[in-house]
Amino acid sequence: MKKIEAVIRHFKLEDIKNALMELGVQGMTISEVRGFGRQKGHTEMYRGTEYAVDFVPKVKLEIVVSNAQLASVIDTIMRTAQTGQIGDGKIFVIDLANTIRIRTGETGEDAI
Amino acid sequence: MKKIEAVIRHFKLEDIKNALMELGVQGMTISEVRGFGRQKGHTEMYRGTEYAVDFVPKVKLEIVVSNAQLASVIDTIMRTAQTGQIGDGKIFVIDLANTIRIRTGETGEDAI
Amino acid sequence: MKKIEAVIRHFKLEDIKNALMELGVQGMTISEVRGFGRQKGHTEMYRGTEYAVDFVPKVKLEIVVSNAQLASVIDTIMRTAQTGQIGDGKIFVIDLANTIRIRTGETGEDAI
Amino acid sequence: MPLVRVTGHSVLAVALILLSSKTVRAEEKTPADSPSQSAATTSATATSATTASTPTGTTVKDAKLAGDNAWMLTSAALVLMMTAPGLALFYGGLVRKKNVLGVMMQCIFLMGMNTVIWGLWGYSLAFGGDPKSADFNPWIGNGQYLLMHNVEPHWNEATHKADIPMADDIPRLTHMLFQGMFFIITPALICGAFAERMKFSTMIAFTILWGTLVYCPLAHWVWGGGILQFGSTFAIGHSPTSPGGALDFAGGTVVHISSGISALICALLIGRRLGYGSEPMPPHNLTYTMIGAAMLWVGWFGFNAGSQLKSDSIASSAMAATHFAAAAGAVAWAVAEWITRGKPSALGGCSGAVAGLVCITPASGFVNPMAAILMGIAGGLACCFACTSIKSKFRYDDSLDAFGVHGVGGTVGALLTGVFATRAVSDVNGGAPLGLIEGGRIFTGQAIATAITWLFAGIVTFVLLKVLDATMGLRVTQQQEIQGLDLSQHGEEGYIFI
Amino acid sequence: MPLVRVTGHSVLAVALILLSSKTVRAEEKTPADSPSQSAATTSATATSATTASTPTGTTVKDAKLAGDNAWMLTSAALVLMMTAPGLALFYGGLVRKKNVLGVMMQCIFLMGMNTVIWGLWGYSLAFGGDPKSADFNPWIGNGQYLLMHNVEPHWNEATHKADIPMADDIPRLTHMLFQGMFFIITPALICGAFAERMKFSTMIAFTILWGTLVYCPLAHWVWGGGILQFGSTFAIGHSPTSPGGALDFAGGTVVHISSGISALICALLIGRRLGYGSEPMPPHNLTYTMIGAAMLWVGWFGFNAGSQLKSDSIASSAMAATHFAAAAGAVAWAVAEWITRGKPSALGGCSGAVAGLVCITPASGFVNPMAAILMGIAGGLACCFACTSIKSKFRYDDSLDAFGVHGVGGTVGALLTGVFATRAVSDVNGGAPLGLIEGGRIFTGQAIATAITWLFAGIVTFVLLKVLDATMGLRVTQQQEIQGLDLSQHGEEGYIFI
Amino acid sequence: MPLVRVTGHSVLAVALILLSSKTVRAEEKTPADSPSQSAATTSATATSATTASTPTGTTVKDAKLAGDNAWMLTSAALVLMMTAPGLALFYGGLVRKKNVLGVMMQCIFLMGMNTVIWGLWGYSLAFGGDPKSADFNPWIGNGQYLLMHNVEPHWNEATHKADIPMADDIPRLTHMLFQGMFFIITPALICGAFAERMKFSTMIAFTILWGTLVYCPLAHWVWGGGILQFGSTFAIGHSPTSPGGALDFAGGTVVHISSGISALICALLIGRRLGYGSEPMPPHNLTYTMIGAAMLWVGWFGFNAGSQLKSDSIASSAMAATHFAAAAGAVAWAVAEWITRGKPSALGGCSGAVAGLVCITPASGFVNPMAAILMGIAGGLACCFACTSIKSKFRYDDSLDAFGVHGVGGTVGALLTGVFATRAVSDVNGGAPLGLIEGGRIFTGQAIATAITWLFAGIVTFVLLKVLDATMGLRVTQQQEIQGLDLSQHGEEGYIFI
Ligand SMILES: Nc1ncnc2c1ncn2[C@@H]1O[C@H](COP(=O)(O)OP(=O)(O)O)[C@@H](O)[C@H]1O
Ligand SMILES: Nc1ncnc2c1ncn2[C@@H]1O[C@H](COP(=O)(O)OP(=O)(O)O)[C@@H](O)[C@H]1O
Ligand SMILES: Nc1ncnc2c1ncn2[C@@H]1O[C@H](COP(=O)(O)OP(=O)(O)O)[C@@H](O)[C@H]1O
Repeated sequence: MKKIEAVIRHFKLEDIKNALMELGVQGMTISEVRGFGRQKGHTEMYRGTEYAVDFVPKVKLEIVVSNAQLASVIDTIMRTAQTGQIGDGKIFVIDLANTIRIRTGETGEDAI
Repeated sequence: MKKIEAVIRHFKLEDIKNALMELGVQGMTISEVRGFGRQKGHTEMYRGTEYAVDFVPKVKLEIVVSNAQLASVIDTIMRTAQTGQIGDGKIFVIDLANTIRIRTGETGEDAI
Repeated sequence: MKKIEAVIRHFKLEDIKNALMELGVQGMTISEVRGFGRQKGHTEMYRGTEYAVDFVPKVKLEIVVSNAQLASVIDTIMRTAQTGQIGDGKIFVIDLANTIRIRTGETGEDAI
Repeated sequence: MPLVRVTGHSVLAVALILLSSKTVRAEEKTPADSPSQSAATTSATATSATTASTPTGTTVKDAKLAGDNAWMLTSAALVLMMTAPGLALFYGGLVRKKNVLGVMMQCIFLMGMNTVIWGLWGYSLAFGGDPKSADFNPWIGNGQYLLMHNVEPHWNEATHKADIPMADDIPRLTHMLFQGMFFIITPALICGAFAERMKFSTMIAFTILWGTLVYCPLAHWVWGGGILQFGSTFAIGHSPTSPGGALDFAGGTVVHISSGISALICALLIGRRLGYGSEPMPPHNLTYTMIGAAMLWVGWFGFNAGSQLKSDSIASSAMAATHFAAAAGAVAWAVAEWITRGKPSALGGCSGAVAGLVCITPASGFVNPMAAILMGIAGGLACCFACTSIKSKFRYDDSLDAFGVHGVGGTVGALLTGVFATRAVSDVNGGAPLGLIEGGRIFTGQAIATAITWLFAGIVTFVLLKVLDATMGLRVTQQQEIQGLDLSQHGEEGYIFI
Repeated sequence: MPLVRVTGHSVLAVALILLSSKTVRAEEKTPADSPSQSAATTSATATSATTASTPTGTTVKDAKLAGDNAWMLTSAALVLMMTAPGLALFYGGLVRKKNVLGVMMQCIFLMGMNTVIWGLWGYSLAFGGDPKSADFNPWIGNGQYLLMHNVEPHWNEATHKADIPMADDIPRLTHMLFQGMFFIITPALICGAFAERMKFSTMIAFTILWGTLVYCPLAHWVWGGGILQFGSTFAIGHSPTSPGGALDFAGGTVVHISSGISALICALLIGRRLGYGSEPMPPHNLTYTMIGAAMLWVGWFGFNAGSQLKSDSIASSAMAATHFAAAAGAVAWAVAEWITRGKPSALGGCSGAVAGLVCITPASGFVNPMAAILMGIAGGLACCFACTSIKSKFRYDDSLDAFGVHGVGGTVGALLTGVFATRAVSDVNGGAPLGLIEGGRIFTGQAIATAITWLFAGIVTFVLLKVLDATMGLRVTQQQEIQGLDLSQHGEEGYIFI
Repeated sequence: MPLVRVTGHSVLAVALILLSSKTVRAEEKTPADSPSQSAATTSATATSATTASTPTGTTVKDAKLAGDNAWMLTSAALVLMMTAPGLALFYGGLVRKKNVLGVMMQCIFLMGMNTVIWGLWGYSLAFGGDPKSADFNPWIGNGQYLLMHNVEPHWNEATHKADIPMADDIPRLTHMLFQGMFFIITPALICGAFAERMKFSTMIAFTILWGTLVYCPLAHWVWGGGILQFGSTFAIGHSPTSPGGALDFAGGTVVHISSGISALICALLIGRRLGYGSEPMPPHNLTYTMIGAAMLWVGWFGFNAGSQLKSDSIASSAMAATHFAAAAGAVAWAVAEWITRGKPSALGGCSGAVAGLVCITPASGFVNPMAAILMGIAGGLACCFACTSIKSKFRYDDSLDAFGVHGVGGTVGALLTGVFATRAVSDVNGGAPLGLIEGGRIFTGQAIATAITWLFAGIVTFVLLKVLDATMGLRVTQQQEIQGLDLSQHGEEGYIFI
C-alpha cells in the first residue's frame, strides 16, 4: 500500500476527482494548503505598505492506493493536473505500514 | 515510532481526544480536511443550479506514537470513532524515520 | 529523499521561510493545523458557559528534501523555530518512496 | 361573510375581494367602522381648514403630518432593520457555522410571512374596534381592518375623492406598518430558544398560531384599548379613582415578556441540543453578533421613540431613555464579568446593551435619563445573572438566551416602570404622579400585567407546542441536527471559502 | 460655452466656473431657468406669508418643508445604503471568494464616480427643462443645471440674500440628491450580469456612457416631463381624451427594466465565466447575501416611499405596498422551491423579497396592500422561473441574475401596474379610474413604455459594448480570471484568516 | 430605601439626586438656567399661540418641531450607526483576525461608557452656560446640565404641567442626544492609532480623561459660545469689524483634528506593533472595511446635515456637500493609486471616501457642490499621500491611519473652509462674504483655530498618556500581543469556523 500526496491547482480538482473515479479510486482526502516554490506569489498593497505574498493557495490530495493501482493513479493525476506552467505541483509517494477502516475494522488493502 | 493518521467525523473529535488523553497520549495535531469515499455527499441548490458536493467535511488526526503504544492507540480510536455507518473514516499508519522536539532538541521516542 | 513535517508557531513562519530560502530550499507546503500537547490551551467564556480550548493554532510545514540537505534543513528549522517555551513544536521525518514534478514529469531528487 | 374563507385560500379570496371590493365594503359598514370614517372626515376637514393655510393652501395639519409621518416611516424602517440585519446577525453569529443560514432564514421568512398575516388578519385582531363604541371587545379586535379595509385609502364616490383613514396624527397605513414590524420581530426573538434543532416547517406553523393566538390578543389588551391598557375603561383594576391597566410604552409585556416566556417553554419542551454539555458550542462568528447588537441598538430608537406615534418631545425623551439604558446595560454586564471572571467579554458588552434596551422598552416614554441609566444597569445585571447562574443551574438549553434576556429583562423593566415612571415625561394620568419614586401608585398594575402576560403566553405556548409535537414534530432528526440546519433544511452552506 | 471643456478637464473647469460663477450665471439665464427662479420667489413669498406665521415668524411652509425634507433626506440616505452596504453584500456574497472585493469595489467606485457625473451633467440631462416652457425638449434635458447651477443656492445681490431653488415642496438640492442615488444603483445592478470577469477599466467606461446615454434620457422621458411621462403633453399617446405615457412611481422602467435588459445584453456579449457549467460556482458567503437582501428591503422604503418626494399619506401607501410585495415575494419564491425541489432555500427567500420589491417599484404609489401582495407573488414566481428554467434553458451566464430579477420583475411590475393601479391611492388622472380592475385604460400605455424601454436600453447597450469590446476589451485575461478579480484588478484579498 | 444598594457610587449619587431632585433644582436656579427656562416658556407660549392653530389646536410651532425633530432623531441614529456598525467594521476589518473583537469591543464599550459620561457631566461641560448671561465662561461649560437637569422635562408644580427645555427649534434632549453621538465616535476614532496593542483598561481610563479634558472644552470653544465660535463675542479675534473664531459646521476641529492629532501622539508614545516592518500585517477582512466605509458614508449624512440642528434647506446643502466630497474623495484616492501603483485598490476607494468626508465636515454647511467636489479631491489626495509617503518616511505605526485620515483630512478641511465657504449657503456674517473665493476674510480665523486645536489636543494627550503609562501601562504584554487582544483581553475568538 502506498499513500500518494499530490499538491495541485484549485481549478484542477474537479477534473482530477472525476478522472480518478473513472479509474475506480474509491476515496480520497483533500485539504487546503499554501505552497511556496518556483511559482512566484504576488504582491499586495494596503494603503502605504506593499508586500509580497510568497505562498500560493493549493489543494493537497491524499490518496491511499494498493501497489497495483499506484502507477495508473499517478499517471492519471499527472495527465489531468498538468498545464505545463510553473506551479503545477508535486506528487509524493509514501509507504504505508497499514490501513484500517474504522467502520468495519478491516485492515490492509481491504480497508482502502 | 509510527505516525497515525486518522480521518474521522467532526463530532467524534472531543470523545477521541479525551479517550487518548486517558490512554496517556501526550499530544496530537489535527486539521480540517474534506473527504470523498463511499459516504455520499449531498446536493446543494443555488437559484437555478443544483449540484453535488462529493466532499464531506472531516477531521484528520495526526498522532505520533512509540511502537509500544501503537496498538492501544489504534484500538482506542477505532472504538471511539466508530458509529457503524458509512463514513466513519480510516486510519493510516506510517513509519517514522525520526522525531525531534524543537524546544529541547530531544530526538526519537523522547521527543514524542 | 525525506519528507520533513514540522509543526511550528505562527509568528515564526516568516523567519523560517527566509532561513530555508537562504539555505537553498526550493519549495515547501504549509497548512493550518491545531495542536494539542504539553502547551496548555486557554479557556474561553461565552455568556454562561466557560470552556477549555485544548487545541492551539499552529502551522505545519511540509518540506521534501534530498538526504543530503536533511540535516541542515532540520538544523535550520530547529534554530529559527525555537523559543525555549513549551509549544515550540515538533519535527517529524518520513521516508519518501518517490517524488514527481507534475509539470515536467521529472522524478526523484530532480523533482524537488 | 367572505372573510372566513379568506384565511383559507387567501390569495384567491384576496383577488375576489379586490374585484368586488365596493360591494364587500358595503356589507362591512359597521359602527366599528366609525373611527376611520371620522378620521377620514377629519382629514377632509383639515384640508378645508383655511384659517391656517398659506396662500398656496397648505394647512398646519398637513405640515404636522409631514413631520410626524417622516419620523414614523423612518421608525418603521428602523424596526424592520432590527429583525434583519439586526437580529439575523445577532443570533446568526451565536450559533454554530452549520446553522447560520437556518437562523437567518427564520428571520427573513418571518419578515415575509408575518407581514402577510398582519395585512390579512393580524392588524385587525390586534387593533380592530373603538373603545368608545358600544360593541367594543376588550379581549380581541374585530373584523374592521381585515384585508386592510378601512386602513387603506378608498375611493369615495360621493365626494369623488379618496378617503384616507387616519390614526390620530398619522395615516392609519403608517400605524399599521409600524405595528406590523413588531409582529415580525416578536416571534423572531423566540427563535433564539429552539435554535439549531427546530424543524423549519414546524417553526412556521408555530409562528402562525402564536402570532394569532398570543401576540394579537396581547397587543389588543395593552395597546388596543383592552383589559391591560392603562386608563382604559375596560382595564383590570380600572375605577373612578384608579386608571387601571399598566404602562407599556413600547412592548415590555407584548413583545419581550411574551416572547421571553414562550422561549423558555420552547427550550423546555424541545429539549437540549445534541451534545449539549459535552461538546463545546461556541458562537461561530462573534463579529456578526456585535454588528447585530449595534444594529439592534440603533433600530431600537425606532422601536421605542417611534412608539410615541408622532415626532414630539416625548419621542425625544423615549429615545434618550433608550440610549442611556442601552449604554448603562452594556457597561454593567461587561463590568460584572470583569469583576466575576477577570475579563470583560465583547459578547458581554453586546448582551448588556440588548438587556438594557429590553429593560427600558416599557418605560422608555415615561422615565428621565438618570432613571433610564439605573434601569439599564438593573437590566444588564439581572440578565447577566439569568444567562449565567440560573441557566446553568437548571440546565435547560435556551440556546441563545431568548428567555434570559427578553423574559427576564422584560419583567424587570415592566416592574421598574412602576418605580421610575414620571408625569414629567408623559402626563398620562391627569397630573397624578405615576411611579413609586414620585409617590405614584401604578406599581401594582405593572405587577398584575406582568403576571398575566407570563401566564397567558406561557400556557398558550405550552399547548401549541404539545399539539405541534404530536402532529408535526418539533425537532429535526438526529442525522439532520448533526449535519446542520443549513444543509438539512435549506440545502445550502453559509460559507464556501475555498 | 464652457461646458464642453468641463467634460474634458472637469476639475480645472469646475474651478474656473467657481471663480467666474457670477458671469457664468449671467450668460446662462434662459427661459428654462424660470422654474427654479419662480421657486426661489416662492420661497421668498413663503417667508413673508405672515398670515400663517406664529409670533416668532415661522411659516406653515417652513414647517411643512421641515417634515418633507426630513423624510426626503432620510430616503436619500436609505437609497444610498441600498448600493452599499446593500447591493455590495447581496452581490458580494453570491460570487466566489476570489471576486468578492471586485464586486464590492464596483459598488463603491460607482457611488463615487456616478455622483460626480450626476453633479456635473447627469442631473441636468435628466431633469433640465420645464415642460411648461416654450423650448422644452421631451427627449433630453438641457443645460440649466450643469455643475449644479440653479440647483445650489446662489447669492442674490439685489435682495442681498440667497435664492434657494425649490422643487415643489423640497429644496431642489434635496431632489437632486435623492434622484442621484438612483443614478448610482441602476448601473450597479448591471454589474450582476458580468460579475467575476469584467475588466474594471471597461466597467468604468461603460458606466459613464450608459449613465449618460441610457439612464439620463430615460429618466427625462419618464420623470422629466418627456415622452413617457404620464399625462405629459409630450407623452406618447397623449390626447385630450387620454393622458398618454405610463405610470412609473419609482423606476420600474427607468431603473429595473433598463438595467435588467442591459444586463442580459452584457451577459450575452461578454460570454460565460471560465468553467461555467463544469466547475461548481456556489455563492461564497450566503450570510452576506441575506444581510444584503435585508438592507435592500429596508432601503427600498426610501426608494419607493421617497419617490413621492414628500411625506404625506401617499408616501405611507407606497411604503405599505413595498413592504407587502417584498413579503409576498419572499414567501412565494421560498414556497415555490419547497414544492418543486423539496426545500425552501435561504437564497430563494431573499431573492423572492428582492423580486417582489422590483415588481412593486413602478406601482408602489398607485396600489393598495392586497394588490401589492398579489404583485409580490407574481414577481416572486416570475423571477424564480426566469432564474431557474429560462436561464438554464438558454445557457447564458447572467451570473447573479440581474436580468432574471430586475429585467423580468421590472417588466411584470410595469404591466401589472396597468392592472392594479387605483385612483384611491393616487388620483393622478382627474378622478378617472386607472388600472384594469377599476375599469381604467392605462394598461396599453404601460405596455408601450415597457416595450420602448426594452428596445432603447437593449440597443444602446449593445452598441456601447461592441464599441468597448473593440477598443478596450470587455474581459480580463484567462490568467486574471482564474486568479480572481480581487488580486488581478485591485491587488488585494478579501479575507486573510490566518 | 432599595436604590442605595443598587450599585457603585455614581449610581448612588444619581439615586439621591433623583429623590431630592426638586431641592437640587432649587439650589441650582442660576442666571445660566434661563435659556432652558425661557425655552420652556416659549414652548408654553407656542401651545397658546392660537393665531396659527387649526380647529384642533395644532400650532405651526408643533408642526415645525415635528419635522425638525424627525430629522434630528434620525440624524442621531445615523451618527450612532457610524461608531458601530460603521467604524467597528471599518477598523475591525483592517486589523489581524486575532484582534478583531478587541477593536469592535472598543467601539461598543465606548458607546456605553461615553454615553453615560455625557449624561452625567459631559454635556454640561460642553454646552452649559449661556453666552448672553453675565457669568458665562468661554473656556468650559458649567453645572447647569449635570445629571441632565434642565435638559430633561421636569414637573412644574406651579403650572401643574411639565416644562420642556428647548434648544432653539428642537427639544434640548434631542440636542443632547445628537451631540452625545459625537462624544462617542471622536475617541473611537483614536483607537485606530493604538489598535492591536493597547491595554483595554488603559484605553478606558484614557477615554474618560480625554473626553473630559480635551473633547468637552473644545466643543465648548467651538459650539458652546466659547473662544473659537464664529462670531461669538468671546471669540479670539472678535472685534466690531470681524466676527472672530472659525467656521466648523460639523466638527473638523472638535472631532477630526482633535482625534487625529491625539492619534498621532498615541502612535508615537505606545510604539510600533511587535513585528511591525518584518511580519506582514494585512487587513484580515477587507469586506468588513468596505461595508464599514459605506456605513460611514451613509451615517455621515446625519453627522453633517444633522449639524444644522433642523431640517431646512441648509441641511440639504450640507448633505449635498457631504455626498459630493465623499464621492470625489473615493475617486481621487483610487485614481491616484491607479496612476502611481498600476491598480486602484478597494481599500483605496473606501479610504478616499472617508478622507473626503473628513475634509468636508467643517465646511459642509457653508459650501456649494462644486467646491465640495474640489475639497473631496484635496482630502483624498492629501490623506493618500499622508498614509503612504509620510507614514512610511517617519516609520511611526499609526496602525489604521487615524492620524493620516482624520488629522490630515481634518486640517485640510478646516483650512479649505476658509477658501470655499460662501454666504450663499449660510449667511452667517450679516451678508458679508466668507471664503477667499468670494472675497471673504475668514481664512486667518480658520488657520488660528486649527493651530490651537493641534496644540491643545496634542499637549493634553501627551500628558495623559505619560501619566497613564507610568501608572497603568499603555501596552499589553508581548505574550498577550502575540496571542491577540481577543483572547488576552476578552477571552473570546472572533471566528470559529470549524
Ligand atoms: N520541496 C518541496 N517540499 C514540499 N512541497 C513542495 C516542494 N517544492 C514544491 N512544493 C509544492 O509544489 C508546489 C508547486 O511547486 P513549484 O516549484 O511552484 O512549481 P513546479 O511544481 O511547477 O516546479 C508548491 O506551491 C509547493 O506547494
Ligand atoms: N483511498 C483513500 N485515500 C485517502 N482517504 C480516504 C480513502 N478512502 C476513504 N478515505 C477517507 O475516509 C473517509 C471515509 O471513507 P468512506 O468510504 O466514506 O467511509 P468508510 O470509511 O466507512 O468506508 C472519506 O471521507 C475520506 O476522507
Ligand atoms: N505525539 C504527537 N503527535 C503529533 N503531534 C504532536 C505530538 N506531540 C506534540 N505534537 C504537536 O506539537 C505541538 C507542540 O507540542 P507541545 O507538547 O505543546 O510543546 P513541545 O513541543 O514544546 O513539547 C503540539 O501543539 C502538537 O501540534
